Amino acid sequence: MKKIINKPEEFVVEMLEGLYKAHPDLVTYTADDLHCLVRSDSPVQNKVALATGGGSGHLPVFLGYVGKGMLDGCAIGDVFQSPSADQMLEVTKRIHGGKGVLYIYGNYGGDVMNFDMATEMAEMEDIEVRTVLVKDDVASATADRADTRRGVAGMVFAFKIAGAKAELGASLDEVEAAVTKALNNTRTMGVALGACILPAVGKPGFHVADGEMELGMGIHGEPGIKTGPLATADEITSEIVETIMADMPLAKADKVAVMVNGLGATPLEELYIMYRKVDELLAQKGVSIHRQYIGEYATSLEMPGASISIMKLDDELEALIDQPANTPFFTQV
Amino acid sequence: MKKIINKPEEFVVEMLEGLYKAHPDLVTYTADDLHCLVRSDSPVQNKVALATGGGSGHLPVFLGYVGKGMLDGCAIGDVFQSPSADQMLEVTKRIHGGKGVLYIYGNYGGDVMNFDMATEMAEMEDIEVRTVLVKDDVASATADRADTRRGVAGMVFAFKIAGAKAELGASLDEVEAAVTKALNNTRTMGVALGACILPAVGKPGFHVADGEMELGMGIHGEPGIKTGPLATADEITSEIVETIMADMPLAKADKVAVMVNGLGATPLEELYIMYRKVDELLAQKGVSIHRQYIGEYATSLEMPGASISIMKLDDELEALIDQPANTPFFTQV
Amino acid sequence: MIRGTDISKVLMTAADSLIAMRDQLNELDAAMGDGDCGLTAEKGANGIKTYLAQNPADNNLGKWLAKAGMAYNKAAPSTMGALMATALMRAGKEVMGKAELEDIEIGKMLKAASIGIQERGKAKVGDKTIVDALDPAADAMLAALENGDSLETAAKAALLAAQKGRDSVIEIRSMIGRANWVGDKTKGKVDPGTVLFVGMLEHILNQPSSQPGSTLA
Amino acid sequence: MIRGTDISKVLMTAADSLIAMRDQLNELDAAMGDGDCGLTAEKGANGIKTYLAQNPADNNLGKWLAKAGMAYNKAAPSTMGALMATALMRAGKEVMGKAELEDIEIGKMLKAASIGIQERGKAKVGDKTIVDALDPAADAMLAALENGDSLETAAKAALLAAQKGRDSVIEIRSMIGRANWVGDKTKGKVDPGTVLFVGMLEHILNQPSSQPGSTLA
Ligand SMILES: Nc1ncnc2c1ncn2[C@@H]1O[C@H](COP(=O)(O)OP(=O)(O)O)[C@@H](O)[C@H]1O
Ligand SMILES: Nc1ncnc2c1ncn2[C@@H]1O[C@H](COP(=O)(O)OP(=O)(O)O)[C@@H](O)[C@H]1O
Ligand SMILES: [Mg+2]
Ligand SMILES: [Mg+2]
Ligand SMILES: [Mg+2]
Ligand SMILES: [Mg+2]
Repeated sequence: MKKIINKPEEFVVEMLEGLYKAHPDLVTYTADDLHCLVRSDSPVQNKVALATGGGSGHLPVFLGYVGKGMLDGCAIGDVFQSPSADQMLEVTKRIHGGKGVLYIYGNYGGDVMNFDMATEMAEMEDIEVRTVLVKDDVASATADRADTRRGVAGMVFAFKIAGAKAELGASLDEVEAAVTKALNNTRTMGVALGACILPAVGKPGFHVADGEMELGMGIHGEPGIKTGPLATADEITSEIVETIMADMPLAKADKVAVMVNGLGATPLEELYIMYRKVDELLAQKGVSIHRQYIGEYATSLEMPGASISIMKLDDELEALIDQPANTPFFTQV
Repeated sequence: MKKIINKPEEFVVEMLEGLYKAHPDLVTYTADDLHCLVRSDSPVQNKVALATGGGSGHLPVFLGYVGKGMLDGCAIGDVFQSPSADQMLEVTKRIHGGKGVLYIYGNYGGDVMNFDMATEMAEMEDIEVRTVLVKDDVASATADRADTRRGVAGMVFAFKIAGAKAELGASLDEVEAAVTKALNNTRTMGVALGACILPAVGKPGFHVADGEMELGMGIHGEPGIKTGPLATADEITSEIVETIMADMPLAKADKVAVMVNGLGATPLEELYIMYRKVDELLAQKGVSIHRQYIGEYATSLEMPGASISIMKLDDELEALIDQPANTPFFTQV
Repeated sequence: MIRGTDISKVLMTAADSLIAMRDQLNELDAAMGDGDCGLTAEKGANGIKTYLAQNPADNNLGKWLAKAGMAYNKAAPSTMGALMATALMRAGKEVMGKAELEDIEIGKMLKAASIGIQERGKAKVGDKTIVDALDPAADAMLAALENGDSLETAAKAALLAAQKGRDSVIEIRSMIGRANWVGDKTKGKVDPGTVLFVGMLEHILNQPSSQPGSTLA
Repeated sequence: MIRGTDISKVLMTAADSLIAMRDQLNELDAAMGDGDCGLTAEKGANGIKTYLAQNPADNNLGKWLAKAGMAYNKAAPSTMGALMATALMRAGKEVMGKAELEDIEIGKMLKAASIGIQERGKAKVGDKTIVDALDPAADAMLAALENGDSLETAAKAALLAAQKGRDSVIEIRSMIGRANWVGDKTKGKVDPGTVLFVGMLEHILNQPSSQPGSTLA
């Protein structure tokens, strides 16, 4: 196991201790529980509060996007495990600034059920809570079952859009509408070239044979749509972009935001090689890239692989994606 | 080979094509050679121009730090290979804004010789050139031979300090003095848990056995000071910090900047676990961390491992490290 | 009359059975999910055991059960943890304020738990989840108790229904949760949630463990 | 009198020998450096071959050689590329403006190349680099030519000196470059740069390849 850790069962807590020591000006925790992370200046009064949550092992997702212009709080689970409803409730109570709370998180059973429980409990405390589920992974279900798709890197677009909208003073309805539109316009697909190692397990929980790749594999190793010999960067990129565009047609003069996201072990150099091809493919269609994010935005520990997300922009989304943001892991000026 | 590439021999050129497509507002190239990267707005008149250069495979090092508040240009070599003197000269000519050019780069034979040749050629064109070599890796030579040490992640501190000083209008002498002081105050040491794969070779050029670690290994696989069974995060961090402090004593009330840098495959979570211990060790000594950088700042493709850099601050360095900067890979507000 | 100490004992036994099934559940989950079903079951079981040890059943069994559910969720918040918590909270709601229970109330609690799990997880019978074992078991138990059967007879009817339910979904495709993403490849595979529920019942009733598929023609 | 076509032929042969030694040099470099010495030698050799093919020697041998050096550096800019470029530029400087050369000038060129490499790389004799083969070779050649020996005799003296130089540093520790970081473990290992130079000379003179260490008592 090639890991720099102490006790596996302390992995998440020690990571969080390091995080709070590093960024005390930006984030803190509530309810005496390190897993309940909130903006240091929370509650921000008269702003719709935004919360997310999910398992650890995906940095900067989820907690890395808590900060000005993005989210207000995050409930943090064990590696690849949902946090508890209790923890979500504590975050919700602490960040509520009087204009309601919006939950934005990935469509995973455990997370959904816990957030639903938290919602019921928050409502008993007279906090209005809404939910927008991220379901951007086109590889996880066919279009007719799109509602069961997983949430992956596209959630960062959702955080960005919601954060900007809330920061501008919008109501809960308006923020919910903007992020819903953003997600309707967002598709992601990934490729894994290998597995990752859960600290508590010490060995990979799934396998991608050497020289093979798994197109569409999920960020916890959920099976993809195609296993086969490792293709070239151009072939992989083309297949991903085509799959996305078959699900969400793009037309001449459309504007998009693009994210080429590394899953953990894939060098930045390779992400730029992929981006080069994305740019070429979209240019061929007359689609222009208004803004691009290339780097590690949503990872799976040390998984080798990458994902590509495309968000179609209208005027509102374009203005929102351009707003500044400042979190421990995401700074846009 | 778990790599998302096309032809290995196109690796660097395609990476650069992606880069120029992604960041046209920030960077461009000169002399019709993609390997000669400069700020889009270069030459910046009446500012000391800062150049670096070195082999590819270390993103964001080197080229990622070209931008406002950091560097003006970078000559880019093949993977782990120096760029040519010619390319360095072209960058130098393009960025020179009338106040001289400072070369800041790592102490590797090929780079030094090529930069020296470039210096001779630049002087023939009446451009004043100075050089500051980065030699921050304490593990690469004992104190009595400190002059032969390698340059590793500490160079990012040098770029930051030099960039801020130049941006504030300092002279070539003043910038050279500031960055020289910064480097005298900077030490780095790393640990590798495995190798990386050169695209052209397709397999690791060196080995770290599974379950082993190599303390002090260089970013191209240069041997370290100790091979042994993989220790815990706390043990590794303690050994690195102690080695650094033996070479550069820190006293109560000293202020430092700290960088915990991932070499490629090590998850961000693990870097925070290390940072937690750095903070604890320095706090025990009464040393305070003024600013910290945790993430991937200087990598070796997909090498698993990390390095810790410490820069001792005085008032000038503290003010300079806090200045804003904005490059494709480094944004500080 | 059933007392809190009886229920506590049953819950202890149930928790022990989850811990005993850890590896089996992990293995089944690895084939069609993320391989952690046994791990989270064990965590939850330990959570509830700690709760039971520290909190003897009090005079309000409903509240005590709801709190047991929250303890399970805190210890193992993932899918099964949320479902178990909901089940215990809904079962508790059925008997809120009571210190002693009639047999029939056990049947009602089981059915309430099943409905709670279906509402929480949005899985219907036939989606290939724990619901496919739990819901027929609850119905069988309630019917038997309404029929005047003893608690033990009713429980055995419940077990038989649970085993049949588990086996009835082996050949179909999972429609929900992680297994849904595995898609058609789940056909012919046993759902870990159904095994968990059947195994728990078998252990509580001191019955031999049955093989998944054993009730099929 | 030596003409440009003669020099071009020698350089071609030298380049071919670098290509032939690729794997051997990589292997030696892997033991005490980064294992790319053969790769960069091959790249540089191909660069210079292309240059020679496209640029027949002209009447200014000095400038033509300097440009050959730049071609080598562009094709393989790392350590050895910078050293080779410097060597060719310094050798060229010796004969700037000339179209034909005397024998003695070959000796002077080799010594100028050696001094150039030492200035560029800041390595002295004894630091365990190519200098340890090149510098004694240059001295031996120059002495023989000054003594009136034929070019061939002088070149053979140079080769012997180069072989001895290569072998004399096997047991010592590398003091410069990547090998310096390997430290004491370089003791007993052969420096790839010395092998490169000796092998090149052997190939040019059509001599059998010698084993590193073969001149040692
Ligand atoms: N939405 C749901 N409703 C009811 N049961 C479900 C649901 N999703 C999954 N399950 C049950 O949970 C089991 C998996 O549990 P576990 O491995 O703990 O969850 P996770 O999917 O979070 O890893 C499945 O075998 C199935 O029986
Ligand atoms: N500073 C120097 N001066 C002279 N020769 C050197 C110097 N550094 C290295 N060398 C020679 O270069 C050889 C290594 O060449 P090469 O592998 O191409 O360089 P790199 O170190 O850039 O990988 C060494 O064997 C040594 O003979
Ligand atoms: Mg799970
Ligand atoms: Mg599971
Ligand atoms: Mg090299
Ligand atoms: Mg080498």
